[in-house]
Amino acid sequence: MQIRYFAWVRERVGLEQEELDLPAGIQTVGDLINHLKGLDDNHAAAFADQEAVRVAVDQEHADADRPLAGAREIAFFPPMTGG
Amino acid sequence: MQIRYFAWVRERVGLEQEELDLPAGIQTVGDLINHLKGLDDNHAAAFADQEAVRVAVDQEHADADRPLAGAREIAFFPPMTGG
Amino acid sequence: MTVRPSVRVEAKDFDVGAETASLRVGRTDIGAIVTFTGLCRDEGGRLAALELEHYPGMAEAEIRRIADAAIERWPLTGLTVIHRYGKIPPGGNIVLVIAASAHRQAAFEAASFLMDFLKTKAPFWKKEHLVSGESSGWVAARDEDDTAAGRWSAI
Amino acid sequence: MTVRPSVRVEAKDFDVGAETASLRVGRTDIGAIVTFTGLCRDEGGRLAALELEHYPGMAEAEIRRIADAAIERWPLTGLTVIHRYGKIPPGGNIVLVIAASAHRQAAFEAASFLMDFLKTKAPFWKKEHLVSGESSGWVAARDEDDTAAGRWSAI
Repeated sequence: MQIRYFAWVRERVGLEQEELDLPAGIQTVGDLINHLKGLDDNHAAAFADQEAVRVAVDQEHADADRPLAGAREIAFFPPMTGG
Repeated sequence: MQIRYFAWVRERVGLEQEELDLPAGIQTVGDLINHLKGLDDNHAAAFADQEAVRVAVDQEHADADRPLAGAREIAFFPPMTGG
Repeated sequence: MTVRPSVRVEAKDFDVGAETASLRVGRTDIGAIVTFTGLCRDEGGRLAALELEHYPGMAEAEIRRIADAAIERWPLTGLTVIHRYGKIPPGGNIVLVIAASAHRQAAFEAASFLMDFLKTKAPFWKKEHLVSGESSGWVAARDEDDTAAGRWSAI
Repeated sequence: MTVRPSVRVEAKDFDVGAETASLRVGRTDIGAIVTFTGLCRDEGGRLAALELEHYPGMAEAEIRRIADAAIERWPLTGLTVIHRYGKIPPGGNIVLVIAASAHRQAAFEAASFLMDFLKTKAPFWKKEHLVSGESSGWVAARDEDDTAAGRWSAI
Protein backbone atom coordinates (compact mmCIF):
# COMPACT_ATOMS: atom_id res chain seq x y z
CA MET A 1 0.00 0.00 0.00
CA GLN A 2 1.26 3.46 -0.91
CA ILE A 3 1.53 5.84 2.05
CA ARG A 4 2.07 9.58 1.47
CA TYR A 5 2.94 12.35 3.92
CA PHE A 6 2.59 16.13 3.61
CA ALA A 7 3.74 19.30 5.42
CA TRP A 8 4.95 18.73 9.00
CA VAL A 9 3.80 15.11 8.98
CA ARG A 10 6.16 14.58 6.04
CA GLU A 11 8.97 16.42 7.84
CA ARG A 12 8.58 14.33 11.00
CA VAL A 13 8.38 10.99 9.19
CA GLY A 14 11.31 12.08 7.01
CA LEU A 15 9.71 10.61 3.89
CA GLU A 16 7.40 11.91 1.14
CA GLN A 17 6.03 8.44 0.58
CA GLU A 18 6.67 4.80 1.23
CA GLU A 19 5.32 1.48 -0.04
CA LEU A 20 4.33 -0.79 2.84
CA ASP A 21 3.18 -4.39 2.97
CA LEU A 22 0.68 -4.39 5.79
CA PRO A 23 0.46 -7.31 8.21
CA ALA A 24 -2.87 -9.11 8.48
CA GLY A 25 -5.39 -7.62 10.88
CA ILE A 26 -5.03 -4.03 9.69
CA GLN A 27 -8.57 -3.26 8.61
CA THR A 28 -9.04 0.48 9.08
CA VAL A 29 -7.21 3.80 8.90
CA GLY A 30 -7.01 3.70 12.71
CA ASP A 31 -5.33 0.28 12.62
CA LEU A 32 -2.84 1.63 10.06
CA ILE A 33 -1.97 4.62 12.24
CA ASN A 34 -1.26 2.30 15.20
CA HIS A 35 0.94 0.17 12.97
CA LEU A 36 2.87 3.19 11.63
CA LYS A 37 3.46 4.56 15.16
CA GLY A 38 5.29 1.33 15.99
CA LEU A 39 7.66 1.44 13.01
CA ASP A 40 10.26 3.86 14.43
CA ASP A 41 10.73 7.11 16.38
CA ASN A 42 10.07 9.31 13.32
CA HIS A 43 6.70 7.74 12.64
CA ALA A 44 5.89 7.85 16.35
CA ALA A 45 6.69 11.58 16.43
CA ALA A 46 4.54 12.27 13.35
CA PHE A 47 1.50 10.65 14.96
CA ALA A 48 2.19 11.72 18.57
CA ASP A 49 -0.59 14.31 18.36
CA GLN A 50 -2.94 12.04 16.48
CA GLU A 51 -5.89 14.46 16.68
CA ALA A 52 -3.90 16.93 14.58
CA VAL A 53 -3.37 14.49 11.69
CA ARG A 54 -5.86 14.32 8.82
CA VAL A 55 -6.26 11.37 6.47
CA ALA A 56 -7.20 10.86 2.84
CA VAL A 57 -7.94 7.46 1.32
CA ASP A 58 -7.47 7.40 -2.45
CA GLN A 59 -7.44 11.22 -2.45
CA GLU A 60 -10.68 11.68 -0.52
CA HIS A 61 -10.95 12.87 3.08
CA ALA A 62 -11.57 9.97 5.47
CA ASP A 63 -11.95 9.18 9.17
CA ALA A 64 -10.04 6.74 11.39
CA ASP A 65 -12.76 4.12 11.10
CA ARG A 66 -12.60 4.06 7.30
CA PRO A 67 -11.91 0.49 6.06
CA LEU A 68 -8.75 0.06 3.98
CA ALA A 69 -10.10 -2.75 1.79
CA GLY A 70 -9.46 -1.90 -1.86
CA ALA A 71 -7.56 1.32 -1.09
CA ARG A 72 -4.36 2.02 -3.06
CA GLU A 73 -3.08 5.27 -1.54
CA ILE A 74 -3.35 6.59 2.02
CA ALA A 75 -2.17 10.13 2.82
CA PHE A 76 -1.52 11.77 6.20
CA PHE A 77 -1.24 15.54 6.67
CA PRO A 78 -1.99 18.43 9.07
CA PRO A 79 -5.22 20.47 8.89
CA MET A 80 -5.28 22.33 5.57
CA THR A 81 -4.18 25.96 5.37
CA GLY A 82 -4.68 26.81 1.70
CA GLY A 83 -6.90 29.47 0.20
CA MET B 1 -36.09 77.27 -5.25
CA GLN B 2 -34.61 74.85 -7.78
CA ILE B 3 -36.77 71.75 -8.41
CA ARG B 4 -35.31 68.79 -10.32
CA TYR B 5 -37.02 65.67 -11.71
CA PHE B 6 -35.56 62.33 -12.76
CA ALA B 7 -36.65 59.21 -14.65
CA TRP B 8 -40.43 58.77 -15.00
CA VAL B 9 -41.16 61.69 -12.66
CA ARG B 10 -39.21 63.87 -15.13
CA GLU B 11 -41.10 62.37 -18.09
CA ARG B 12 -44.50 62.99 -16.49
CA VAL B 13 -43.73 66.55 -15.41
CA GLY B 14 -42.18 67.19 -18.85
CA LEU B 15 -39.28 69.13 -17.35
CA GLU B 16 -35.78 68.31 -16.11
CA GLN B 17 -35.85 71.21 -13.71
CA GLU B 18 -37.66 74.42 -12.91
CA GLU B 19 -37.06 77.46 -10.69
CA LEU B 20 -40.07 78.18 -8.50
CA ASP B 21 -40.90 81.01 -6.14
CA LEU B 22 -42.86 79.32 -3.40
CA PRO B 23 -45.84 80.99 -1.77
CA ALA B 24 -45.72 81.56 1.96
CA GLY B 25 -46.88 78.66 4.12
CA ILE B 26 -44.87 76.00 2.35
CA GLN B 27 -42.71 74.71 5.15
CA THR B 28 -41.96 71.06 4.36
CA VAL B 29 -41.34 68.71 1.47
CA GLY B 30 -44.93 67.49 1.92
CA ASP B 31 -46.25 71.05 1.55
CA LEU B 32 -44.18 71.45 -1.61
CA ILE B 33 -45.58 68.26 -3.14
CA ASN B 34 -49.14 69.46 -2.49
CA HIS B 35 -48.28 72.78 -4.12
CA LEU B 36 -46.70 71.09 -7.18
CA LYS B 37 -49.72 68.81 -7.64
CA GLY B 38 -51.89 71.88 -8.06
CA LEU B 39 -49.74 73.50 -10.77
CA ASP B 40 -51.06 71.57 -13.79
CA ASP B 41 -52.07 68.12 -15.05
CA ASN B 42 -48.47 67.05 -15.71
CA HIS B 43 -47.37 67.75 -12.16
CA ALA B 44 -50.54 66.13 -10.85
CA ALA B 45 -49.78 62.99 -12.89
CA ALA B 46 -46.19 62.87 -11.65
CA PHE B 47 -47.31 62.89 -8.02
CA ALA B 48 -50.51 60.86 -8.46
CA ASP B 49 -48.85 57.83 -6.83
CA GLN B 50 -47.14 59.87 -4.18
CA GLU B 51 -45.85 56.82 -2.28
CA ALA B 52 -43.76 55.93 -5.33
CA VAL B 53 -41.92 59.26 -5.42
CA ARG B 54 -38.65 59.72 -3.52
CA VAL B 55 -37.20 63.09 -2.47
CA ALA B 56 -33.76 64.56 -2.01
CA VAL B 57 -33.10 67.92 -0.35
CA ASP B 58 -29.75 69.43 -1.37
CA GLN B 59 -28.70 66.04 -2.74
CA GLU B 60 -29.50 64.05 0.38
CA HIS B 61 -32.40 61.63 0.79
CA ALA B 62 -35.27 63.19 2.75
CA ASP B 63 -38.81 62.47 3.98
CA ALA B 64 -42.05 64.40 3.41
CA ASP B 65 -41.81 66.09 6.81
CA ARG B 66 -38.36 67.51 6.09
CA PRO B 67 -38.40 71.34 6.52
CA LEU B 68 -37.45 73.34 3.43
CA ALA B 69 -35.85 76.23 5.34
CA GLY B 70 -32.42 76.95 3.86
CA ALA B 71 -32.73 74.37 1.09
CA ARG B 72 -31.56 75.31 -2.42
CA GLU B 73 -32.38 72.23 -4.50
CA ILE B 74 -35.21 69.72 -4.17
CA ALA B 75 -35.29 66.62 -6.39
CA PHE B 76 -38.09 64.14 -7.04
CA PHE B 77 -37.54 60.70 -8.55
CA PRO B 78 -38.74 57.07 -8.48
CA PRO B 79 -37.16 54.42 -6.27
CA MET B 80 -33.57 53.91 -7.39
CA THR B 81 -32.65 51.04 -9.71
CA GLY B 82 -28.90 51.43 -10.13
CA GLY B 83 -26.14 49.01 -9.25
CA MET C 1 -4.32 54.42 8.33
CA THR C 2 -7.59 55.82 7.07
CA VAL C 3 -8.50 54.50 3.65
CA ARG C 4 -9.84 56.98 1.15
CA PRO C 5 -12.34 55.36 -1.18
CA SER C 6 -11.95 55.99 -4.89
CA VAL C 7 -15.41 56.90 -6.25
CA ARG C 8 -16.21 57.62 -9.89
CA VAL C 9 -19.48 58.17 -11.78
CA GLU C 10 -18.83 58.26 -15.48
CA ALA C 11 -20.11 57.23 -18.91
CA LYS C 12 -16.93 55.54 -20.04
CA ASP C 13 -16.19 51.86 -19.53
CA PHE C 14 -13.91 50.53 -16.80
CA ASP C 15 -11.32 47.76 -16.73
CA VAL C 16 -11.55 45.45 -13.71
CA GLY C 17 -7.96 44.25 -14.09
CA ALA C 18 -6.52 47.76 -14.32
CA GLU C 19 -8.60 49.06 -11.39
CA THR C 20 -7.57 46.10 -9.23
CA ALA C 21 -3.91 46.53 -10.19
CA SER C 22 -3.96 50.22 -9.27
CA LEU C 23 -5.51 49.44 -5.86
CA ARG C 24 -2.91 46.80 -4.93
CA VAL C 25 0.26 48.18 -6.52
CA GLY C 26 3.18 48.24 -4.06
CA ARG C 27 1.03 46.90 -1.21
CA THR C 28 2.02 43.93 0.95
CA ASP C 29 -0.70 44.26 3.60
CA ILE C 30 -3.63 43.07 1.47
CA GLY C 31 -4.73 39.48 2.01
CA ALA C 32 -8.05 39.53 0.16
CA ILE C 33 -9.54 41.43 -2.75
CA VAL C 34 -13.20 41.01 -3.67
CA THR C 35 -14.50 42.58 -6.86
CA PHE C 36 -18.13 42.85 -7.90
CA THR C 37 -18.95 43.67 -11.50
CA GLY C 38 -22.58 44.34 -12.47
CA LEU C 39 -23.32 43.69 -16.14
CA CYS C 40 -26.20 44.40 -18.50
CA ARG C 41 -28.17 41.21 -19.28
CA ASP C 42 -30.15 40.83 -22.50
CA GLU C 43 -33.10 39.24 -20.62
CA GLY C 44 -33.33 36.24 -22.91
CA GLY C 45 -32.60 38.25 -26.06
CA ARG C 46 -35.37 40.77 -25.39
CA LEU C 47 -33.15 43.72 -24.44
CA ALA C 48 -31.14 45.90 -26.85
CA ALA C 49 -29.71 48.17 -24.15
CA LEU C 50 -30.16 49.64 -20.71
CA GLU C 51 -30.08 53.41 -20.41
CA LEU C 52 -28.90 54.63 -17.02
CA GLU C 53 -30.01 58.07 -15.90
CA HIS C 54 -28.37 59.55 -12.82
CA TYR C 55 -28.49 62.61 -10.60
CA PRO C 56 -25.09 64.27 -11.13
CA GLY C 57 -23.51 65.42 -7.91
CA MET C 58 -25.84 63.45 -5.65
CA ALA C 59 -24.77 60.16 -7.28
CA GLU C 60 -21.11 60.73 -6.34
CA ALA C 61 -22.04 62.11 -2.91
CA GLU C 62 -24.34 59.21 -2.07
CA ILE C 63 -21.83 56.56 -3.21
CA ARG C 64 -19.18 58.29 -1.13
CA ARG C 65 -21.49 58.19 1.91
CA ILE C 66 -22.01 54.44 1.43
CA ALA C 67 -18.27 53.88 0.89
CA ASP C 68 -17.42 55.86 4.04
CA ALA C 69 -19.92 53.79 6.03
CA ALA C 70 -18.23 50.59 4.78
CA ILE C 71 -14.78 51.91 5.71
CA GLU C 72 -16.02 52.72 9.18
CA ARG C 73 -17.53 49.26 9.59
CA TRP C 74 -14.80 46.99 8.19
CA PRO C 75 -10.99 47.16 8.39
CA LEU C 76 -10.46 47.80 4.68
CA THR C 77 -7.11 48.48 3.03
CA GLY C 78 -8.69 49.78 -0.18
CA LEU C 79 -12.07 50.53 -1.75
CA THR C 80 -12.98 51.49 -5.31
CA VAL C 81 -16.49 52.14 -6.63
CA ILE C 82 -17.28 53.03 -10.25
CA HIS C 83 -20.82 53.46 -11.54
CA ARG C 84 -21.49 54.13 -15.21
CA TYR C 85 -24.37 56.05 -16.76
CA GLY C 86 -25.69 56.32 -20.32
CA LYS C 87 -26.62 53.57 -22.75
CA ILE C 88 -25.08 50.18 -22.03
CA PRO C 89 -25.50 47.13 -24.32
CA PRO C 90 -25.99 43.53 -23.10
CA GLY C 91 -22.68 42.15 -21.83
CA GLY C 92 -21.48 45.67 -20.95
CA ASN C 93 -20.29 46.86 -17.56
CA ILE C 94 -22.58 48.88 -15.27
CA VAL C 95 -20.96 48.98 -11.87
CA LEU C 96 -17.71 47.94 -10.19
CA VAL C 97 -16.92 47.57 -6.50
CA ILE C 98 -13.47 46.51 -5.29
CA ALA C 99 -12.92 45.91 -1.58
CA ALA C 100 -9.50 44.99 -0.18
CA SER C 101 -8.68 43.89 3.35
CA ALA C 102 -6.20 41.81 5.34
CA HIS C 103 -8.88 39.10 5.69
CA ARG C 104 -11.48 37.69 3.34
CA GLN C 105 -14.60 38.12 5.45
CA ALA C 106 -14.25 41.91 5.63
CA ALA C 107 -13.66 42.16 1.88
CA PHE C 108 -16.68 39.97 1.04
CA GLU C 109 -19.00 41.74 3.46
CA ALA C 110 -17.94 45.26 2.48
CA ALA C 111 -18.43 44.55 -1.24
CA SER C 112 -21.84 42.99 -0.61
CA PHE C 113 -22.84 45.90 1.65
CA LEU C 114 -21.78 48.43 -1.00
CA MET C 115 -23.88 46.71 -3.65
CA ASP C 116 -26.98 46.43 -1.44
CA PHE C 117 -26.89 50.16 -0.72
CA LEU C 118 -25.90 51.21 -4.24
CA LYS C 119 -29.03 49.39 -5.43
CA THR C 120 -31.34 51.10 -2.98
CA LYS C 121 -29.72 54.49 -2.22
CA ALA C 122 -27.63 55.68 -5.17
CA PRO C 123 -29.68 57.90 -7.52
CA PHE C 124 -29.56 55.89 -10.75
CA TRP C 125 -32.52 54.71 -12.81
CA LYS C 126 -32.57 52.11 -15.56
CA LYS C 127 -34.69 52.35 -18.69
CA GLU C 128 -35.01 49.33 -20.96
CA HIS C 129 -34.62 49.58 -24.73
CA LEU C 130 -35.96 46.51 -26.50
CA VAL C 131 -34.63 44.83 -29.64
CA SER C 132 -38.07 45.51 -31.14
CA GLY C 133 -37.10 49.20 -31.13
CA GLU C 134 -39.58 50.12 -28.41
CA SER C 135 -38.82 51.14 -24.90
CA SER C 136 -40.48 48.96 -22.29
CA GLY C 137 -40.04 51.77 -19.80
CA TRP C 138 -38.33 52.10 -16.47
CA VAL C 139 -37.12 49.12 -14.50
CA ALA C 140 -39.14 48.78 -11.29
CA ALA C 141 -37.34 48.69 -7.97
CA ARG C 142 -37.22 45.19 -6.47
CA ASP C 143 -38.47 44.42 -2.98
CA GLU C 144 -35.61 41.91 -2.67
CA ASP C 145 -33.15 44.79 -2.91
CA ASP C 146 -34.77 46.56 0.02
CA THR C 147 -34.73 43.31 1.95
CA ALA C 148 -31.04 42.81 1.13
CA ALA C 149 -30.18 46.33 2.31
CA GLY C 150 -32.24 45.69 5.44
CA ARG C 151 -29.80 42.90 6.43
CA TRP C 152 -27.35 45.58 7.52
CA SER C 153 -28.17 48.03 10.29
CA ALA C 154 -29.07 51.48 8.97
CA ILE C 155 -26.32 53.69 7.57
CA MET D 1 -27.36 24.52 -19.13
CA THR D 2 -24.93 22.82 -16.78
CA VAL D 3 -21.93 24.98 -16.02
CA ARG D 4 -18.55 23.26 -16.04
CA PRO D 5 -16.20 24.83 -13.54
CA SER D 6 -12.71 25.68 -14.70
CA VAL D 7 -10.29 24.39 -12.04
CA ARG D 8 -6.51 24.78 -12.13
CA VAL D 9 -3.76 24.04 -9.61
CA GLU D 10 -0.47 25.45 -10.82
CA ALA D 11 2.74 27.21 -9.81
CA LYS D 12 2.46 30.03 -12.34
CA ASP D 13 0.77 33.34 -11.64
CA PHE D 14 -2.73 34.21 -12.86
CA ASP D 15 -4.27 37.39 -14.25
CA VAL D 16 -7.64 38.30 -12.75
CA GLY D 17 -8.59 40.51 -15.71
CA ALA D 18 -7.76 37.86 -18.32
CA GLU D 19 -9.56 35.10 -16.39
CA THR D 20 -12.65 37.27 -15.96
CA ALA D 21 -12.60 38.24 -19.63
CA SER D 22 -12.41 34.61 -20.74
CA LEU D 23 -15.35 33.68 -18.50
CA ARG D 24 -17.65 36.43 -19.83
CA VAL D 25 -16.65 36.63 -23.49
CA GLY D 26 -19.66 36.51 -25.81
CA ARG D 27 -22.09 36.13 -22.88
CA THR D 28 -25.17 38.31 -22.42
CA ASP D 29 -26.82 36.31 -19.62
CA ILE D 30 -24.40 37.31 -16.84
CA GLY D 31 -25.62 40.01 -14.48
CA ALA D 32 -23.03 39.70 -11.73
CA ILE D 33 -19.40 38.61 -11.48
CA VAL D 34 -17.71 38.28 -8.10
CA THR D 35 -13.98 37.63 -7.96
CA PHE D 36 -11.99 36.73 -4.89
CA THR D 37 -8.22 37.04 -4.95
CA GLY D 38 -6.19 35.76 -2.01
CA LEU D 39 -2.78 37.43 -1.66
CA CYS D 40 0.37 36.80 0.38
CA ARG D 41 0.72 39.39 3.18
CA ASP D 42 4.12 40.31 4.64
CA GLU D 43 2.71 40.23 8.21
CA GLY D 44 4.05 43.63 9.13
CA GLY D 45 7.31 43.15 7.25
CA ARG D 46 8.14 39.88 9.03
CA LEU D 47 7.49 37.55 6.09
CA ALA D 48 9.79 37.02 3.09
CA ALA D 49 7.56 34.44 1.38
CA LEU D 50 4.91 31.79 1.83
CA GLU D 51 5.67 28.35 0.47
CA LEU D 52 2.60 26.38 -0.50
CA GLU D 53 2.82 22.61 -0.50
CA HIS D 54 -0.05 20.67 -2.05
CA TYR D 55 -1.22 17.11 -2.68
CA PRO D 56 -1.14 16.79 -6.49
CA GLY D 57 -4.22 15.08 -7.84
CA MET D 58 -6.24 15.39 -4.66
CA ALA D 59 -5.94 19.19 -4.73
CA GLU D 60 -7.63 19.38 -8.15
CA ALA D 61 -10.16 16.68 -7.24
CA GLU D 62 -11.13 18.33 -3.96
CA ILE D 63 -11.48 21.80 -5.52
CA ARG D 64 -13.62 20.25 -8.25
CA ARG D 65 -15.85 18.63 -5.62
CA ILE D 66 -16.32 22.00 -3.88
CA ALA D 67 -16.97 23.74 -7.21
CA ASP D 68 -19.54 21.11 -8.21
CA ALA D 69 -21.29 21.56 -4.86
CA ALA D 70 -21.50 25.33 -5.50
CA ILE D 71 -22.91 24.80 -8.99
CA GLU D 72 -25.54 22.50 -7.57
CA ARG D 73 -26.49 25.02 -4.89
CA TRP D 74 -26.56 28.31 -6.85
CA PRO D 75 -27.71 29.16 -10.41
CA LEU D 76 -24.23 30.02 -11.69
CA THR D 77 -23.41 30.94 -15.28
CA GLY D 78 -19.67 30.49 -14.79
CA LEU D 79 -17.11 29.42 -12.19
CA THR D 80 -13.31 29.56 -12.24
CA VAL D 81 -10.99 28.45 -9.43
CA ILE D 82 -7.19 28.72 -9.59
CA HIS D 83 -4.95 27.78 -6.68
CA ARG D 84 -1.19 28.29 -6.87
CA TYR D 85 1.55 26.30 -5.13
CA GLY D 86 5.25 26.95 -4.59
CA LYS D 87 6.98 30.01 -3.14
CA ILE D 88 4.95 33.22 -3.24
CA PRO D 89 6.31 36.62 -2.14
CA PRO D 90 4.32 39.26 -0.24
CA GLY D 91 1.89 40.97 -2.61
CA GLY D 92 1.74 37.88 -4.82
CA ASN D 93 -1.39 35.94 -5.79
CA ILE D 94 -2.31 32.69 -4.02
CA VAL D 95 -5.87 31.86 -5.04
CA LEU D 96 -8.56 33.13 -7.41
CA VAL D 97 -12.28 32.37 -7.42
CA ILE D 98 -14.60 33.87 -10.04
CA ALA D 99 -18.35 33.25 -9.76
CA ALA D 100 -20.80 34.53 -12.37
CA SER D 101 -24.58 34.51 -12.17
CA ALA D 102 -27.64 36.36 -13.42
CA HIS D 103 -28.01 37.89 -9.94
CA ARG D 104 -25.56 39.25 -7.41
CA GLN D 105 -26.57 37.25 -4.34
CA ALA D 106 -25.78 33.91 -5.98
CA ALA D 107 -22.40 35.18 -7.20
CA PHE D 108 -21.42 36.57 -3.79
CA GLU D 109 -22.55 33.49 -1.87
CA ALA D 110 -20.94 30.99 -4.25
CA ALA D 111 -17.58 32.80 -4.14
CA SER D 112 -17.70 33.01 -0.34
CA PHE D 113 -18.69 29.33 -0.08
CA LEU D 114 -15.83 28.31 -2.38
CA MET D 115 -13.30 30.19 -0.25
CA ASP D 116 -14.60 28.78 3.06
CA PHE D 117 -14.24 25.21 1.78
CA LEU D 118 -10.96 25.80 -0.06
CA LYS D 119 -9.53 26.96 3.27
CA THR D 120 -10.71 23.91 5.19
CA LYS D 121 -10.88 21.08 2.63
CA ALA D 122 -8.40 21.65 -0.19
CA PRO D 123 -5.07 19.89 0.56
CA PHE D 124 -2.66 22.86 0.66
CA TRP D 125 -0.30 23.80 3.47
CA LYS D 126 1.51 27.10 3.99
CA LYS D 127 5.03 27.38 5.37
CA GLU D 128 6.35 30.79 6.39
CA HIS D 129 9.81 31.99 5.34
CA LEU D 130 10.93 34.98 7.39
CA VAL D 131 12.99 37.96 6.24
CA SER D 132 15.49 36.93 8.93
CA GLY D 133 16.26 33.90 6.74
CA GLU D 134 14.67 31.42 9.13
CA SER D 135 11.51 29.47 8.62
CA SER D 136 8.93 30.04 11.33
CA GLY D 137 7.31 26.78 10.35
CA TRP D 138 3.87 25.78 9.18
CA VAL D 139 0.90 28.11 9.42
CA ALA D 140 -1.63 26.71 11.91
CA ALA D 141 -5.21 26.14 10.80
CA ARG D 142 -7.58 28.77 12.16
CA ASP D 143 -10.71 27.89 14.11
CA GLU D 144 -12.46 30.82 12.41
CA ASP D 145 -12.07 29.02 9.09
CA ASP D 146 -13.86 25.94 10.42
CA THR D 147 -16.55 28.20 11.84
CA ALA D 148 -16.92 29.96 8.48
CA ALA D 149 -17.24 26.65 6.65
CA GLY D 150 -19.77 25.56 9.26
CA ARG D 151 -22.11 28.37 8.15
CA TRP D 152 -23.00 26.28 5.10
CA SER D 153 -24.65 22.87 5.44
CA ALA D 154 -22.21 20.01 4.84
CA ILE D 155 -21.05 19.26 1.32
